[in-house]
Amino acid sequence: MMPDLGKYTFAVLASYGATIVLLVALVAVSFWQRARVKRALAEVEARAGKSDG
Amino acid sequence: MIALLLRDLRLSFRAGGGFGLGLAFFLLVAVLVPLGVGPEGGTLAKIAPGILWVGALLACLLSLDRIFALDFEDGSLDLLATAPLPLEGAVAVKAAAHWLVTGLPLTLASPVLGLLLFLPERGYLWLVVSLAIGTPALSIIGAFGAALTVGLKRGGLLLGLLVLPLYVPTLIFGAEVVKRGAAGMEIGTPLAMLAAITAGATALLPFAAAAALRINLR
Amino acid sequence: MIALLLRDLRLSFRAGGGFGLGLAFFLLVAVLVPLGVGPEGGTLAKIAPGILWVGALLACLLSLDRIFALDFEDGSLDLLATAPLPLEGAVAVKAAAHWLVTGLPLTLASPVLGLLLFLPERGYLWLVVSLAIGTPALSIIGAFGAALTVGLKRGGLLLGLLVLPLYVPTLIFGAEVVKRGAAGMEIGTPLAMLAAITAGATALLPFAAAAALRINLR
Amino acid sequence: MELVVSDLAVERGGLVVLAGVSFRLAAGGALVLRGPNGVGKTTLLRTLAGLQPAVAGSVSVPPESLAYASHADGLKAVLTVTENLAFWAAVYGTGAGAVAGAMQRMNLAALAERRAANLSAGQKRRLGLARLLVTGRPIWVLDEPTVSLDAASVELFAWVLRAHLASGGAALIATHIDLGLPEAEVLELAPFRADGPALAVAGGFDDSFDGAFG
Amino acid sequence: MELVVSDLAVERGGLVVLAGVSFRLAAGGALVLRGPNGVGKTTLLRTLAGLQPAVAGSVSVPPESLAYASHADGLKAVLTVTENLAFWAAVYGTGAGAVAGAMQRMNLAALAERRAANLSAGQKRRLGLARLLVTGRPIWVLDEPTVSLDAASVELFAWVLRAHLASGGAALIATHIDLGLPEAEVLELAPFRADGPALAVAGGFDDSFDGAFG
Amino acid sequence: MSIWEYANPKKFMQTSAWALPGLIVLTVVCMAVGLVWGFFFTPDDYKQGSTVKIIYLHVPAAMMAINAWAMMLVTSLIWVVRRHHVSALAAKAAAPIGLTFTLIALATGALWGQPMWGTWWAWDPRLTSFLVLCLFYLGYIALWKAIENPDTAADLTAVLCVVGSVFALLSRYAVNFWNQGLHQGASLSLDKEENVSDVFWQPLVICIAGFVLLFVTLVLVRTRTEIRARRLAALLSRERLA
Ligand code: HEM
Ligand SMILES: Nc1ncnc2c1ncn2[C@@H]1O[C@H](COP(=O)(O)OP(=O)(O)OP(=O)(O)O)[C@@H](O)[C@H]1O
Ligand SMILES: Nc1ncnc2c1ncn2[C@@H]1O[C@H](COP(=O)(O)OP(=O)(O)OP(=O)(O)O)[C@@H](O)[C@H]1O
Ligand SMILES: [Mg+2]
Ligand SMILES: [Mg+2]
Repeated sequence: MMPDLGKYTFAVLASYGATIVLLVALVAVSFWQRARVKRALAEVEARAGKSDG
Repeated sequence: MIALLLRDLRLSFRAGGGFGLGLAFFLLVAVLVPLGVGPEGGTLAKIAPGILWVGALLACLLSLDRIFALDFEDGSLDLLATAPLPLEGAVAVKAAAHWLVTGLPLTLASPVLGLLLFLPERGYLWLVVSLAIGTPALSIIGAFGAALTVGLKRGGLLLGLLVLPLYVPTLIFGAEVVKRGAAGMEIGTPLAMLAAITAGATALLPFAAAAALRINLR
Repeated sequence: MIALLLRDLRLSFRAGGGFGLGLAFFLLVAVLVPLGVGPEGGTLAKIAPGILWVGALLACLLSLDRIFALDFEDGSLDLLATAPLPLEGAVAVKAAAHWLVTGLPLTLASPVLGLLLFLPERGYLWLVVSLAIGTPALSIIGAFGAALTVGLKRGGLLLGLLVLPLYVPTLIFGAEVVKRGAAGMEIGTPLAMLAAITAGATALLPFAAAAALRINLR
Repeated sequence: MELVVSDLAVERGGLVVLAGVSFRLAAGGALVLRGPNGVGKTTLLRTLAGLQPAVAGSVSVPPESLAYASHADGLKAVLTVTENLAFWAAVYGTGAGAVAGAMQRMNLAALAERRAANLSAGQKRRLGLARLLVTGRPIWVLDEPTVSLDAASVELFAWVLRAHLASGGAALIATHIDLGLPEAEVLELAPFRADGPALAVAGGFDDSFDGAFG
Repeated sequence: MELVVSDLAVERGGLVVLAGVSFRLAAGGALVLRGPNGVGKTTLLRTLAGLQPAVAGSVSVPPESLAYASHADGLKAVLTVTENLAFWAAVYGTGAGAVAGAMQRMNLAALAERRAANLSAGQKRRLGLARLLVTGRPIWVLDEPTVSLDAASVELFAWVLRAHLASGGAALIATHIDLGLPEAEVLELAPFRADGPALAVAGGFDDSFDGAFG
Repeated sequence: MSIWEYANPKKFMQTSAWALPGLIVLTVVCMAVGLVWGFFFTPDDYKQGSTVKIIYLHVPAAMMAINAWAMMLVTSLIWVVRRHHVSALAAKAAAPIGLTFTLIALATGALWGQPMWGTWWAWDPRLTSFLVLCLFYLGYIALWKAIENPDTAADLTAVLCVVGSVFALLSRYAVNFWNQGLHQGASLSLDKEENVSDVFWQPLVICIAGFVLLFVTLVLVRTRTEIRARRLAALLSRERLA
């Protein structure tokens, strides 16, 4: 399954590892922020809606 | 005391980034020097310990005048001086806050910058160690300089002029540790001296700085 | 306009030394680097052009935040913006005042510092020429950065982060001129580029800086 | 030479604080703006001075006729009283005669060579007001001009102001203190306060997608 | 708990500005310092607060009993109202209850989460005064506390001050404005003004070689 | 119908909500296929050995790092000229993505350099200018963070972006004065003859597409978050007033 990377195993694996860590972190942060803001907004909109009507 | 520490930390986070910026400046020095000096690896490796220490020093310096100047301008320093808090303690705490937002992140990031300057491999450990031991001295000495110049607008350059000579011993011993470390030589003596400077400065300078502050507030 | 220039010059003389301090800082960098790097003449000669230019740049940077910050804090910037004076002109004049108290004395003093760093003889002329042509760009670019960060307390480090990347081309061309000059090579192209940057920055950046100021005052 | 403000709305921190403000200030007139702390007096004056854009409405004022004095005096601590004034005189092109006259009128002659840093709070304020005189501008826009002034100085200021009005000037003054100017009109700002959700920056981005979230 | 000042002389910029000032402020009392601009009120208060040494005379005050409020409010623009107060409460060891109480009493509750930078001049001042409440100190030393306050806020402040006096506190206040505190004593400082060259800092460096030049 | 309609936040929210699910699926598929193909099913290069596999990360990341800045420049200009809030927020949303791509390009480049050139880092023109780009991203993000008023921040960062772009180009030109550098020249050109062989090329193209899609998707998601955050701030301050 795992391809034989020869003497460059570290370089290749580290590259893929670093990339994936960074990308996952970016995606996670983006979606976490999205969820947080969405939730807070929903709360406030609900409050505003109640006080208006 | 803890309240003051927390306040100072919070202030530096709120106003333009705290951690990030001291670091960014250090990074910039490490980037600019090769840009100016040129790309040859051999030369860079030779000057790396010195440049990294000079960079750390300048990064500290650039944020020094904020230790007291902002508090002085908006009147909080007057209020702090009349508060039930020994001014010596306040100075020490403010220096500590300064170290936490400049010296510490700088120490942690230094290996990456060592990379940019082709620091020899054996040097990394000693770079980190020397910065960890030496940067507190930079903050406390800087706090003293900041206390001396607090009344003056545009004190920035004057502060630099006053403080940099005081930084010389720290710089020399710090850079020496890294240089010897990188060359695989014995590092005991400079390291001991560095530690002694930090210990001495931390023990004595808060008093001098508090005295200077009192005079400046008068 | 002339009144503004005179005022700014007078302010920097009164408040902590003007000329003297930019220079002193430059001097300190030139002294600290050999202390950090070690005393070998060969290495120092090689890095001299780069270090001198980096030193000039940092000396500029350290005094940048004063270009507008003080005026902002005490309310004179509001008053200047409502005065019958194009803000673009005010920016240009303030940058010029900054150059007169930092860039110019630094240029004049640079040969002495070249000596400290063992700059090869042929390099002195080009060191002075490149600084004379390049430092105005540093002041005007710096004024732009200062205008961006004027509203922010503790803007010092942020300013550094914003401005230093903008300084990169000036630094590279400037140091290149000195390096080539010292090596007896042809210096036409980098010198022309340096001049072009200064000319371009002087022509365009005051507008960007004035726009940034207006936004910050809003 | 007339300042006409019609249906003006001004904003601070992304929120409209005052709306529907209209008034007219003619040569020789003085208008005192009153209102509780935080109602938006400073914001209104800054908008008139052109430091920030209006949200709605219009301000019509002859070009180069306004002189604005804010909460802060804009003094340079290291310059002397004379130097501070001379700078503004040069900027406004009014010359050295104006400086001497202004110092005389604001009772600053004795302090002429004193650095601004060494003035007391009230003396600083007097110097800030003297700056208005050297601008030579007809319409003064003043934000709490008499803060820290003692009774004698307030009177002096009222007297200077009257002379300015008599010579065809006009003044718009935000203040909490009685200035001793019975002839001035008073505009109470509290009724123009724009609160309630309906008025968050009108037509601004923040409102342009009401309902976008279902 | 008494502040006793006897025969005090204070200097500013190397010159004695006031001399022979004596008064006594007991618990429950308020003393208003009056005097024209530049007479030396700020200098006197700073001396009492221990920020500068007296030239002559003595100040006797119980330790840790003074709270000083200067012209400047000492607010941190980037901290919120609550954070600003909480910091001083922590420094004076009075705790979070004091913060809430002070905000309530100075009518700041609605602004609790606002950054100090976004307050109007009068709101800032109210916050500066709220700081006094969180110090828990009995003797207040106030330099023009009501600058920029509107009428309602001045009244609020007078009311808070009265409560403070009633609870055994004391207050020393320099002001040009009527505070609406008829029960306060008034000390006019003008008679203590020390002018004339004879009074250049007595015993100071400048005097120690009088006559050295024949 | 003009393209500016999408500058209306309502329209933007609707359209992006409609497009996002498909985009997310497409992105995941493209990235997965490209990376798996690149990592598991390509041969080693005769010269570079297995390190060629790094190309599938390095090249797309480097390309997108530059393109992200270009996109920020365009949206900043739109904000300055036409004052469409969505475009300002899109620029803000794109910056951290661009920064991440820059970091990926730097990291993979460094890891690739160690076996190929015998050093993690060289002051090669292309590498250097990338480092400068990284600094621009940091400064841009720091400026957004430092300013409280969102419109002020949008204006100032837009000015910075425009001026910064000019200087970034200048530095790119300036560093060429040192030497030609160690770094590869362009190897992807439309001229088929000059291209690396198909075995490397095909997965690379898919990876590039994946990175482009990832960028677009993330920009949309983050812009939506920014719009909501603006709305949230407006509602909160209204509540405070009322
Ligand atoms: C930290 C180090 C490095 C950085 C910052 C860097 C940066 C870049 C950049 C900016 C590009 C251009 C992408 C584009 O727009 O086409 C690129 C492409 C490329 N890099 Fe690197 N690189 C680094 C190290 C390396 C190393 C060590 C190698 C291999 C030995 C390498 C091989 C390549 C190749 C083959 C391309 C594609 C060239 C093309 O098609 O244009 N890079 N890199
Ligand atoms: N960022 C912000 N968000 C919300 N409100 C703000 C912001 N900044 C300022 N404000 C509010 O705007 C209002 C107007 O302030 P302004 O300084 O114009 O008041 P003012 O009438 O001059 O008051 P004063 O008499 O105290 O000087 C104040 O209520 C202030 O709290
Ligand atoms: N360096 C100096 N040299 C000479 N006189 C000075 C110097 N610094 C300050 N003074 C003077 O000292 C006096 C006392 O100032 P102080 O600030 O105490 O006055 P104040 O009573 O608080 O006035 P205000 O009501 O205006 O606040 C002022 O007349 C001031 O001009
Ligand atoms: Mg106001
Ligand atoms: Mg006073």
